[in-house]
Amino acid sequence: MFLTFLTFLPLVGAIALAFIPKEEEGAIKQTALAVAIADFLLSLQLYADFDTTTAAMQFTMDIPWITDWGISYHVGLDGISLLLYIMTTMLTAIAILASFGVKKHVKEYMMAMLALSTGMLGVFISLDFFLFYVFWEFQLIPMYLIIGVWGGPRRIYAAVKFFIYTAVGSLLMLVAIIWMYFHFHETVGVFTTDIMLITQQINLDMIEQKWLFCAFFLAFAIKVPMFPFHTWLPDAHVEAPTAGSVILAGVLLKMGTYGFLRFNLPLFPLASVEFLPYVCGLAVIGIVYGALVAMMQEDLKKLVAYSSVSHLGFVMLGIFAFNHYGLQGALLQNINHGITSGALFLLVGMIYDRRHTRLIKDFGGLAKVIPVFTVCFMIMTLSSVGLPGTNGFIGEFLILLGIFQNQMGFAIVATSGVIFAACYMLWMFQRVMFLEIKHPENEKLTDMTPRELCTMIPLIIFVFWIGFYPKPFTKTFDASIEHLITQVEPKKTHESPGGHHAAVATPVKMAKAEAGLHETH
Amino acid sequence: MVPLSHYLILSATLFSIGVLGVLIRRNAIVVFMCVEIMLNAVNISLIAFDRYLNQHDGQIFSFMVMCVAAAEVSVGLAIVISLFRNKATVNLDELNLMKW
Amino acid sequence: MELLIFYPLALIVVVLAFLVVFNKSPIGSAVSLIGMMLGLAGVFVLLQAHFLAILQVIVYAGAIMVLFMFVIMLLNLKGDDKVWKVRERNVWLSSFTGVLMLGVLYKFIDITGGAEFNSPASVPENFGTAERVGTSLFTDFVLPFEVASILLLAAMVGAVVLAKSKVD
Amino acid sequence: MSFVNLAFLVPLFPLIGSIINGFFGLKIGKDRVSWVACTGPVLSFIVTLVLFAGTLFHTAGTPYPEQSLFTWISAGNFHVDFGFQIDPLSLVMMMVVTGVGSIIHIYSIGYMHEEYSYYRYFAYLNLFLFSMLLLVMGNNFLVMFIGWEGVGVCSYFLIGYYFEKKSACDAGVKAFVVNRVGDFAFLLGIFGIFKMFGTIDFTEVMLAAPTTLIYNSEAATLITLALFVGATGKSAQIPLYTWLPDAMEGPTPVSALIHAATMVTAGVYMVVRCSALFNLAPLTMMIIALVGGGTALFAATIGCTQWDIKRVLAYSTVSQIGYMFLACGVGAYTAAIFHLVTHAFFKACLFLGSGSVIHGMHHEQDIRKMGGLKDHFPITYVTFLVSTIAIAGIFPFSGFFSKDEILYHALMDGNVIYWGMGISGAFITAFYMFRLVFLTFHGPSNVDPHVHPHESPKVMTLPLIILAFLALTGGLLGIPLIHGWHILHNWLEPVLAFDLETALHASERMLAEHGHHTSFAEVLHKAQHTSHNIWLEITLMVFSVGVALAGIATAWFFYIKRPELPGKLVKGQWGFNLVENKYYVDELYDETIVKPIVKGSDMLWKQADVRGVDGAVNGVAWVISFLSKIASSFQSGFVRNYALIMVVGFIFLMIVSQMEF
Repeated sequence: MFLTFLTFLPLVGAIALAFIPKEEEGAIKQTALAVAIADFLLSLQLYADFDTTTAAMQFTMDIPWITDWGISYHVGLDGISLLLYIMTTMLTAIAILASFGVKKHVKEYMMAMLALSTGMLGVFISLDFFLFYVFWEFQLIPMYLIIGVWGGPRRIYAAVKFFIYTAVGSLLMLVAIIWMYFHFHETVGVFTTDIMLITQQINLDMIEQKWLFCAFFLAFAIKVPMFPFHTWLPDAHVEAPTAGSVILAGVLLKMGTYGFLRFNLPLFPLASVEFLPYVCGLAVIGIVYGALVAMMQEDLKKLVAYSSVSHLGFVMLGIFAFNHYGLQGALLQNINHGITSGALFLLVGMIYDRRHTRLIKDFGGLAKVIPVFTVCFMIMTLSSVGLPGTNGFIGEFLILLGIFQNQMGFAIVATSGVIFAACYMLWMFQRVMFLEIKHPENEKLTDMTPRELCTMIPLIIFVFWIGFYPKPFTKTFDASIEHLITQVEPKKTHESPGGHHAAVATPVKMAKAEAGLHETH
Repeated sequence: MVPLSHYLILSATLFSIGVLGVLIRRNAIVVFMCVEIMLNAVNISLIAFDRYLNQHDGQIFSFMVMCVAAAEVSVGLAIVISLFRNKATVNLDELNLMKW
Repeated sequence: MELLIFYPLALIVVVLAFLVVFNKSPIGSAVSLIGMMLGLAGVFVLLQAHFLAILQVIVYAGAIMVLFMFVIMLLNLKGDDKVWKVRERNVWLSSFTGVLMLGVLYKFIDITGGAEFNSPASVPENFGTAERVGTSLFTDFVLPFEVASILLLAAMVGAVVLAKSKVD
Repeated sequence: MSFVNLAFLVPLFPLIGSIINGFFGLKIGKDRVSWVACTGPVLSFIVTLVLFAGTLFHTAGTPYPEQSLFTWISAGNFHVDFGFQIDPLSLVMMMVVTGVGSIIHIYSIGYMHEEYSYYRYFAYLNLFLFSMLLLVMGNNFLVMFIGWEGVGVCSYFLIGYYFEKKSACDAGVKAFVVNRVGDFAFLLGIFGIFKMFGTIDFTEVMLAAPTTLIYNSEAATLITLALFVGATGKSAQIPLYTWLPDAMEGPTPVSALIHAATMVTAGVYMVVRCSALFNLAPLTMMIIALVGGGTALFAATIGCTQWDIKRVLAYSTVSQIGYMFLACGVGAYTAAIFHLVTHAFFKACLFLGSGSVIHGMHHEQDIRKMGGLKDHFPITYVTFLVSTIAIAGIFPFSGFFSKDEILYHALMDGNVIYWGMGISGAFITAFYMFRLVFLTFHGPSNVDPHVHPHESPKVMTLPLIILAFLALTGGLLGIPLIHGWHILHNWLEPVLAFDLETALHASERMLAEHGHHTSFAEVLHKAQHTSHNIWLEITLMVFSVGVALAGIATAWFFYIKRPELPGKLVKGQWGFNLVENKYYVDELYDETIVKPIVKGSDMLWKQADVRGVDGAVNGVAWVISFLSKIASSFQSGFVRNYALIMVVGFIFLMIVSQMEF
């Protein structure tokens, strides 16, 4: 019950905002912020009484909704979606706080943000195909409005492109859901769209699994943006307002990876194993391609957008490593990317608000003028580059460790992505922050206002907290990862090479003979 | 006895002429006349079948066709008149308000 | 023997129909249409549908054609119809379609032209008379009759409204 | 075991110092900033001494104490805790880092005095010490990796300290990226180790090495090679050394601390720490020795042609580290550490000496504009001279002992080629170091008039004196010939002991399991028979001192007796131009790696992304709009067209209805 309340609180807030007259923008902003912060603080309660030992769904609630089709309002959280849920509420609060600078249609803006928040939260908690699809499409609309109305010059093109890209992807998914719905009825005999039930009882042979996997893959690959489907991301980011970019980068991209974890892996294990090399190949291309292209961008936001393509390439690699380290790294990298790229977009938004330009060549030598901003920007750049001691490193290390165990070739190419990440981030940082001031306008830049600072402080705390002590975050994943591996593992046709670390009692885990390394060559 | 096929051939010919007239002529009035020809052609075949199958449905049906024809002509000509009053032309090519 | 009557009649009807289509002045085509209508009435008589033949003469040749003549007079269309200068592409296309239509219809006809239709069924005495048509009209086809009346009413109202108000 | 709990204090003090300076630097004024900055390293040095004393009474045989603060990452069977390892090797490094670090901190109070963002410099310097200590004290590969990259970032900050200068920023980025290339290989090494051993804790890995890795197997070679490439990235060896000379853009104390004493030696420390792994991979050892010797010779030749005082010292650092890797390559790890320690002393002294010269000459670094500064910088001159003699390897000085030991082992354990490279490197080192001394301090003073050089203040000369003293007496740590007097060897023995015999037998057993029986008897035989005769060692010593003196003599002859000779001799020689332009290595890297990547990614973006993928997406949109344009043409507004379409449709239907499917 508490979970549903939490999910729909922002929507209620949005509706409440409707009653406030348009003129009192101050009141609108305060209430929106209050609702978002309340939602975040309450969601911490979820973390408090989350039981990390079981992989079963918690805080569940299951009411029959459309009975004659077997559709029920079934919601719940588990290790995979808990932290994503809390991160969504946090980023919404930060985004709303960061969007106090919005001038036109403030009321509609705040309502769109809150409605978007409910949409996103709904996606993470829904355990019913129908409900999932409703939320999946619902969260598109506010995002489309945010980009389309409050965006930059080419916002219409970007918003339409974003909307159609995602919608087309999800249509195929809908077809797959419906097919499964009827297939489930034939084989098991009962009409239901409950994800948990279907995951346990459905039995699909290899060909069916392959087709369904491809359908779901397309929908989530567009959302993740994996390599060939990523072109909507730079446009959407460049045109979206700051808060829109933060939410887009922080949460919307995670729905793709969440989808893989919730649907593709458990439902179609044989196909997942079968398509492993192709997906890893695409992910690795995404990493290197994203990094290389990011190097040459003139627009700051586009650069960060392409870096997101690269980071999420890592996450996909982690997911398809099929071992504990890879998956844990992927889940952690999900959170890290939300924090780091969210913060980077906030920072870019700040200098955009002051200079109304995002082109790197318009900046230079800001370090002397705005020192506090420089420190925050440097921390976030290093976190994005994956410096040990920051959150980026833990996620990337675990992912690369995981993928190295069974797909050595991909690991080597992916690790090279680390070098490119350093190149483009630091080169960008140098052109923006260091060197002498070329444009006179840069001298008069004001440093970060207290409001902007307190959007950044929680993110910086998280960067170092996850960097040095990730335990409280990773312990929520363990049970769900074990459960997920058992779902994918036993049905595997061939034993994954290299996975022979018998957890021997002796302190030294004896990996029998170096044949292991031979095999993977 | 005149075999049925003759009547049908006559009806088909008339119908084709009517269609031809509708497609070629650009004068609204003449187009209406051609439509009338088509309707009459239909009547022939209706009654021919009626006669050969010894039923009376065909005749009732052609009776109905006549009603429709009458209604159609009256409304059609009313339209043509109002169009003429408005645009002083009956030439169909100039009446392309419906262009997308 | 009836064939002797049927062939000239059919010929006249077809020629008049052609005249309607390819006549320069609307008046000419109107008159030839009237002739065609009367020809058709003859054909109906041949088919022993007497009531309908008369109806044809009264309704078609009489009422509708009078309406046509009236409208032509009203709009005093001289024969300025530029039918012959119509775009070449269009004429050839339309005539080709017309011929195509004819071919298709003849195809249909020889399908239905089977042997069983050659000898017409014997027809009771009062086949085409008003009394038989009237009885069937008011027994089996009452509903269509009423609907036809509503249709005519609607047409009348439509015509009056259209012709009255100035369409701007 | 109680003293180990103090271990976390050593890195903690510099961290606190850097945080205080970093956030409150401007507010608390320069003096307090310098106090806060210097107390950090000094306190760490004291705690290190306490730990050193504690380990002295360590009972042999028992494993060295480890302090683990908390479990850092745990995923499945991968457990990493954030812990420190206090054993002789890490203690030696800690003492060098904190000792030389504190001296350099004191020195930089004087050197950086008039800088505006004084606090930022000290914040980064303390942060550097913190990461270096993490690197040295970490008890598993991951904590070492934090220090490893932390040190890279701090060097990026410090090189780019004068961030107005484009050359400084470029040098910073270059340093970080090249280090990152090394870290890429280091990461792969760590993954390989975890794949083979299932753990990345030093003690566990080193203990399990002989019974897991098969001698000279592909796995062992690959892992150790990856680790070594990581080390070359950090310690600026042949392939990845180009960043070090450019790193001279940073302030001089930074060069002294980072690019002489501590950071660049991290690679050597890592190789020595994983000596158990490297001993099992003879192929990698050979590569290390070759790369080390090659770099020593290669960098030394470039050193002869440089005119910037700091660049000469930078190339000399690259060359000296080449010696250390040469030592590791032949298995003489103690010699490598010994040379590391002595090198830290005299190279730091040289850099600080050059710093005081530059400071005195108001940031003039080109030795062509110096000369005859002997009387202007009395203390700097003496200390500089002492260190130069030490680095040249003349008898009583520390350089002689450490370099000679490396040369001896290179000949005995390695082969003549290694020794040849080493000895010729020694000759060239002596030549260019004394060339530097003669050009700056002796000879005609071509200092331009309005610069009047003055001796640096006490706070700068005192560290110089201490370091010169250490350079002089450093040799006592490893007196050769007399058995048992090699203090460092006895101190490091428990850590570096490696029983080759059991390792070979274990490998044979493992290979037997896999069916192919090989015997490593001959490898064992070769390793054991090297006898240790005194006379050969003495002759080698005499010979190396002779070579050093010859180097000094040629330098004296070229730059004091006949100063015009060098200019005339090498005027048009293409060989000289080649060497002077640093063998065009930088340009080579630019052309073969940097430019293709830049051009490639630009092409990738413009063509593949904008035209390719985006093109496809917009293409689909265009096709649909094109089709709709055709469809809309039917809506021509002419009634006749509609009629025509209807009739055609009707005919089509009739035809279709007749077709028999």
